[in-house]
Amino acid sequence: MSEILTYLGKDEEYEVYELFFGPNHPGMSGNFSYILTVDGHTIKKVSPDPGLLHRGFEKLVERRLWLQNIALIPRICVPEPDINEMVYSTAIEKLCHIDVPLRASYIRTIVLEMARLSAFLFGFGGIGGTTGLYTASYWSISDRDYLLDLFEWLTGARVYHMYILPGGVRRDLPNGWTEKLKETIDYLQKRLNEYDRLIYNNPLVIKRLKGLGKIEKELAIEYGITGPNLKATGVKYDIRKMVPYAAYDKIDFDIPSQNEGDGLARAIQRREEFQLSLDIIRKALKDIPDGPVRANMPNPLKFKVPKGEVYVKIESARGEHAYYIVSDGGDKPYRMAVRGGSYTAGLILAQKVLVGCRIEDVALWMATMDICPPDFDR
Amino acid sequence: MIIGLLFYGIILSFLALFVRKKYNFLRWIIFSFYIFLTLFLTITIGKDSTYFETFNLISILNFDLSLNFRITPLGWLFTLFTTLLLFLTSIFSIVKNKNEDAERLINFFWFILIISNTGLFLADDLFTLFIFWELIGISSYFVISPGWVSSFRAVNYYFIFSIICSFFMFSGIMILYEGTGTFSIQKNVLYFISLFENSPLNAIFVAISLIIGFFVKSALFPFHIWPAQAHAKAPDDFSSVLSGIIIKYGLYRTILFFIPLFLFIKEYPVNHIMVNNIPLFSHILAWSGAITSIIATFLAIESNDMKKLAAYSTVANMGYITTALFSLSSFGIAGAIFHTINHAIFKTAIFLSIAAVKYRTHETQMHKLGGMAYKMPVTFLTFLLAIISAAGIPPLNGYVSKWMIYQGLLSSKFPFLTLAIFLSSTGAFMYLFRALHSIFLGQLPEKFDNVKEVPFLMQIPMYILMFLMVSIGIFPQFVINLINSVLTSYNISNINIKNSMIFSPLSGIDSVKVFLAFTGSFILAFILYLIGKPRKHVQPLDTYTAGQDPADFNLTRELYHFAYKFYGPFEHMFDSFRTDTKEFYDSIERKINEIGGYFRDFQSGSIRGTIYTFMLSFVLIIIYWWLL
Amino acid sequence: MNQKELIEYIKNNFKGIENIKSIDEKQFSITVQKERIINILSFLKLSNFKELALITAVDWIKEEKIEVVYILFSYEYEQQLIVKTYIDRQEPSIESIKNLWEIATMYERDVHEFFGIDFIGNDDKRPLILHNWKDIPPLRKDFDSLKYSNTIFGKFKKDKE
Amino acid sequence: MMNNYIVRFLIGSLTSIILGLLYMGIGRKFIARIRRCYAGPFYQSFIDVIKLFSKHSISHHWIMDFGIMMGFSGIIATVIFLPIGNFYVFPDMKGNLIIIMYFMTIGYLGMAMGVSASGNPNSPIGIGRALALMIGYEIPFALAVILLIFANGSSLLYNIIQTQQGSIYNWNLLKYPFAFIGTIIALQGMLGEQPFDAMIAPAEIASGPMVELSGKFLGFGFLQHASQIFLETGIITAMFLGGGTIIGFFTKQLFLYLLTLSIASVFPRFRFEDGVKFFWTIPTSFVLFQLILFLIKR
Amino acid sequence: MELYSTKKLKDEGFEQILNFFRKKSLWMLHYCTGCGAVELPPTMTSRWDMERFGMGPMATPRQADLLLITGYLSLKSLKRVIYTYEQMQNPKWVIALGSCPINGGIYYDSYSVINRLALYIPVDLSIEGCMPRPEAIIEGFIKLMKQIENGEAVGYKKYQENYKWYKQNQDSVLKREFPVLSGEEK
Repeated sequence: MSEILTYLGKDEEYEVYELFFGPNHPGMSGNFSYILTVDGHTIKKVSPDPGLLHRGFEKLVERRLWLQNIALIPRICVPEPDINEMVYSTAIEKLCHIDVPLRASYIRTIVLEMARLSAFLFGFGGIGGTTGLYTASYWSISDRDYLLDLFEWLTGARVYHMYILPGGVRRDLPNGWTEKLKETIDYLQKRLNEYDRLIYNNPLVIKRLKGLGKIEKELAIEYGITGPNLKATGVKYDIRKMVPYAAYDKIDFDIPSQNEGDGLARAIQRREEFQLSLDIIRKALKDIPDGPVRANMPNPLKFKVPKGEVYVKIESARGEHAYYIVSDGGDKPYRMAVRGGSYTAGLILAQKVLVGCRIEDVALWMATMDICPPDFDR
Repeated sequence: MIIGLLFYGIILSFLALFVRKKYNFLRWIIFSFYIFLTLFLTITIGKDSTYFETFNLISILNFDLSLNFRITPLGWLFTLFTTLLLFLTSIFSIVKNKNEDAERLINFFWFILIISNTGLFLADDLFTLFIFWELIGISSYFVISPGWVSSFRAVNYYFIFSIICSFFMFSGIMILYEGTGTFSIQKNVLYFISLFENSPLNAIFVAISLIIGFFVKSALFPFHIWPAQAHAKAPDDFSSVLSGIIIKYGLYRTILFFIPLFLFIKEYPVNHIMVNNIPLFSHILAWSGAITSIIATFLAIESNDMKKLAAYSTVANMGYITTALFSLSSFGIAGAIFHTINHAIFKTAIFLSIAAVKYRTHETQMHKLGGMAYKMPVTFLTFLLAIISAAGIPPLNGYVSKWMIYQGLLSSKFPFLTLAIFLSSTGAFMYLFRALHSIFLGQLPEKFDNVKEVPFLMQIPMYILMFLMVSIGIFPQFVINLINSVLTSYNISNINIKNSMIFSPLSGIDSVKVFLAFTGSFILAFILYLIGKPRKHVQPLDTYTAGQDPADFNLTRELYHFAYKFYGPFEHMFDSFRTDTKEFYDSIERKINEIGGYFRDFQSGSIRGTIYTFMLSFVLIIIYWWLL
Repeated sequence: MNQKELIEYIKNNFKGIENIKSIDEKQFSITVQKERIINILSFLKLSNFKELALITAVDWIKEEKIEVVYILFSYEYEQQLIVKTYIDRQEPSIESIKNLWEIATMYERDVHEFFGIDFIGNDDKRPLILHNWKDIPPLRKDFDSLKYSNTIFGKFKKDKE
Repeated sequence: MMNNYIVRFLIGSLTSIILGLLYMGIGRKFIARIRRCYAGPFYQSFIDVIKLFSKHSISHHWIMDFGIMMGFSGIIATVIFLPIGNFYVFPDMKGNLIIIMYFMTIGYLGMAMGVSASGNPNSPIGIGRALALMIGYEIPFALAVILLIFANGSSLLYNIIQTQQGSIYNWNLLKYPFAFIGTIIALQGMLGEQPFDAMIAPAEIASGPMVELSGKFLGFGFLQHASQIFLETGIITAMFLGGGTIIGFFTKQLFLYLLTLSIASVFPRFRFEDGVKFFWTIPTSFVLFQLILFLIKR
Repeated sequence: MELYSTKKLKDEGFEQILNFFRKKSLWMLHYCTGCGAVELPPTMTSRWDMERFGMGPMATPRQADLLLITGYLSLKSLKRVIYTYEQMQNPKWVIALGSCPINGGIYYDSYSVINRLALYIPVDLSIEGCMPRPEAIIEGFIKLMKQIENGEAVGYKKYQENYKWYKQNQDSVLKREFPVLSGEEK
């Protein structure tokens, strides 16, 4: 239907021209492409060309053991890899009915929120980079490194952590790590004021973002938009609150939401969620109990998952990140389907919302929607 | 000699009527020859001669009706450049119209127009002026509308405006005649000046009736719409005449009447309202020029039809000229006259190159063109030099006159007029570049792969125009000396010029040095170019497509050319203003159609109907005169 | 409505459900006949299952069946619903639901590419992700990824430098 | 006589290029400090230019070569009319402001023509934006120029500088502060820095006009930008900061450039029509206010 | 099949002097081909500050000297990468980040990811690791700079020299006309 919506008449063909937006375009986040049919400065038609990051995860996981896959799946989503481990582990735990120790749940919560923070910081940088406010991206990306350092300390890797395993987490928190995390959280809290001054209170940023790619509540639900983008339209829905996982049901927090559904609302929503993540980490650090960090698990090589299927979703920085996992009782997953947070936004909603926008809005729209191509390329 | 020339011309034009359609080009060769003869004679007579000629038409009692011709510096200057440009256009037309199935009658009218041109500028009395003025009006009417319907509506605009113009002009002349009893321009101008002292009400009526013709002919606000309609629909080679020459007639007449008047008032400002040391009326006129230039600039930025764009550009230039002229400083007046000449040259160049493109592609919508420069380099160069000149960029001719206009405006302290000219001048750069890009650069559509450069005979005028633009830009002294003699004849202080160095009250420029600075820089650039590693030529579609292979997406060159709505969002800034203006003009158009409707009832044939309308109005004017 | 009531409600109001099963307290699955798929989905959409989260498929090679899975979600009941149907593996085809959810166009195109399922009514069968694919759809169970990779990318084992 | 001019010409053009590149390098270091990093050495821009000229390049048509050379020579030819400290290439035309304003456009025209001939739609989009912004910043700038010409009775920068000599209180900056503010904002647009960098906006149109420039053509673009920095800061230095001798002049230019960069580093970019609107409202009213004040006082 | 030429292709003479400037001003193409790109922003921005070495991201291949293959390359990307590489101007260099362009890495058995990049375009330097840390990336850059200074980074010359060989390899994966597994072998 979107094809019909953006159908171009024969007589218009002289008036339009095509513009390739990506893959090697500075405004494109990741390896992805929109082919824009433009009339003057206004976009008439958007055709996405995904698949440039396709690795065939859904096939590859079928060839590996249940636990081997832990090494593979973080690579599905690069800016925020922990969510994959979490979804996968949760799915296995649900299928096998494994109970995760409470301390492990809390650690998972902290790690996930840290990953969210780093994804949001990337998002700040995205708004900076696409609007020409490069200072913001320089700052936010270097601030993100404080979090990556903590990850490195905790897991041994900066980006792909492979830390959350079925049954718990790989290791306990090292000595002194918690204090350092608290310091970092306080530092980020302090920096948030600077970001407010630089980005969210900047009249020009507001001017650019206001009314950008406005999405109505109904349209968002119809198109399967989730996460901060949905909350920015006024639907107060958060998986962490409504279908809790990890230790979110034990932590008390409120979901922020906006009403406008435009670029500004989405940006502010992300800023609010940044604050929320800081708060959640603080609370989690306060409440974290002692105890084991991993349930007893069988030998990974002989580990089998009972027959069944489950759809597990968690709240990522881009929305609902979910796996549909089917097990035939064997030692390998029988089928795993990935539903990335920005699948619908990047591939389908873009065709509708970007029509009528301007060329300069595409990159900014992608930044405010936080579109991550690996999500839908898999 | 002038009368002989005119007679000879009339004979030739009748002869040309009998040339068979197959030998269409022969007709144009005759024209070119005739114009060349005029040019030759103009040059031989020389600007300083006190040449006078008279030809008695009728003489009843003591009422002499004769055609009088006199060479004045201004008239001579105008004759010179208009004839030169007509000559170039006619050479261009030889090939262009070879296969045109234009009516013989139209060629006849065109010829009449060419003859009248000389007559108009050399006329010594108001009667002669009016006769040739009307001849030009009627003949250009027939040339613009060579019988097909599409151009008919456009031409109606032009013609209705012409009628209004003639009506007022005639009544003005008659009032003056009543006072002086003679048609002599000099005497009438003096009378006109004294009329301002004696009976200001009458004088203002005369002034308005004379100036309205100027407003209409020179397309000043609020009459700035007709050129876009008429130019866009006129034959391509005639557009250049319309834009380069015909639009200047009003200006010529205005200089004739109003400059002496305003200079007089400026000198003896007793009993007159003065603003900034110039008469209020002059100030208003200067402002109307500024407003015209701004509005026309924005209209040009919006237009997508290349002929319309160039036509609006003409209007904008008329705006500058008016503003400069009525700033009444010597630099202003000299700049205005100089810019008139320059504008005629570069606008002819622009229209000829547009005509060349249209000759090969039959397309005037700019977004459907593109990449013509790769196929038509000479046309492209002409257009490029013309737009450099039009945008007033050194070192071509446009900048000298624009610089003089600025000196004039700034030295007589008109901040906002200067600003208006700055604004429209930058705007000129915007729309001219847009035309350059959309027509000549960017991607060449596949359907124009077989387009060739125009025939050599058509290139000749382009070469000459290029030469003129460059040489006037480097050595403006030759033209400025001619203008100085015009200034002398109006008792205005001359432009201080020493070789190529022009001194103004504010500063001075040496155009040779400006040219040398540019040449030197270009040589520097060229040396750097040679130092750098060699460049490789690549195919047009081998461009940055963000990594995508264009072949995968069936990308055609046509689909990779950005030309439509070039300044879209910028144009949208003026949306509310535009709708208001459009409504205003639509209502005027409805009114005109309504009035036209009455006359259509009066006579069924529409072209003839308008002519009868004209005659009727003529009678009405005479009655009006008697009543007065 | 909690899950139990919801299951009851669906059972009572829609005939032809083969199997309905709770997975956990927020999630349950329905299996229907292939022919009934549009009916059940439109019924569910009207019963507030407004979000179509995913369309995917599972290749049950032993049973010679392909399972098409529609994952829905309701913001009202906060329930995830997995709607399943089985189609023939040799000539897999099913009615398209692009008129129910516009986004299904892209999901169906995706599933068509990876499983070779023909969605009747969805004419957009242009390749979306894969480049110049000539083999059997890659997510079929009988497609051997390693062999494929070795054949095409591992041809030049020897280092030529 | 002729030799004399050639030497003067070379001094003028090379100074502008070298100093422009130097300012660029210093500017990059400066902006890096705002972004909490170091950036390369101050002579980085020189290395970049030499490297660019040592690279192979492509061209779609000879018009592209010609246009880009014309663009570069346009800017150099403009610099020739600028006072460099108290040095004038043409002693009889000491910085004619109107010539400078018009000569600048040939640089833009050449560049615009060259990149349009490359046939990439991104380039004309960028050029279109640049030209639209140009009509925006020309208004406040032209008003400031008109104001200064009225105040000095001359359109020569030389005379404008002369009246500012003596003490700092004679500077037009203090005499006409509002005009200075408006002009500084216009300078932001003239240099194409944020918030008015819509013409190159990499994230939107992949660096716009520069999209097809490679090797030496990009080198020309670099040199053109360098001279443009020198030229435009130079004009404003002469107009408002009292010109000065060589060292003073260059310091003031650098100060202006760094001021521009520090504004640029905390603002995102306007859409170009918003930029035009902004230029026509805020800076224009600043300068207009000053002009009216001046006219009333007179 | 055309043989791979191993002619000596070192830069000499005047080029050596120019290489000094080239190495100090490496402009990389802003193209994130894979997941390794996530470590590039830290490398570029304040913490590791790549600009110290005169490096910076560039918008289009025409302007860039350095093509970074940041990790695995899917077939679809490979086509774009080759197109981009051919649009870049000499001298140009390619750095492959991560293990995947060397032998497929973790995606060795994927039907979509190529295993060995050096078969399709000449790689001047590979930085191993999954993914390489910013320090490793910078180390790699410095190594490339040394190679350039010594005139050894001549991948682009190899490409010209062995264009047919490369083209054949590229075509064998990109332009196949038969199914790979059941189809006829070429």
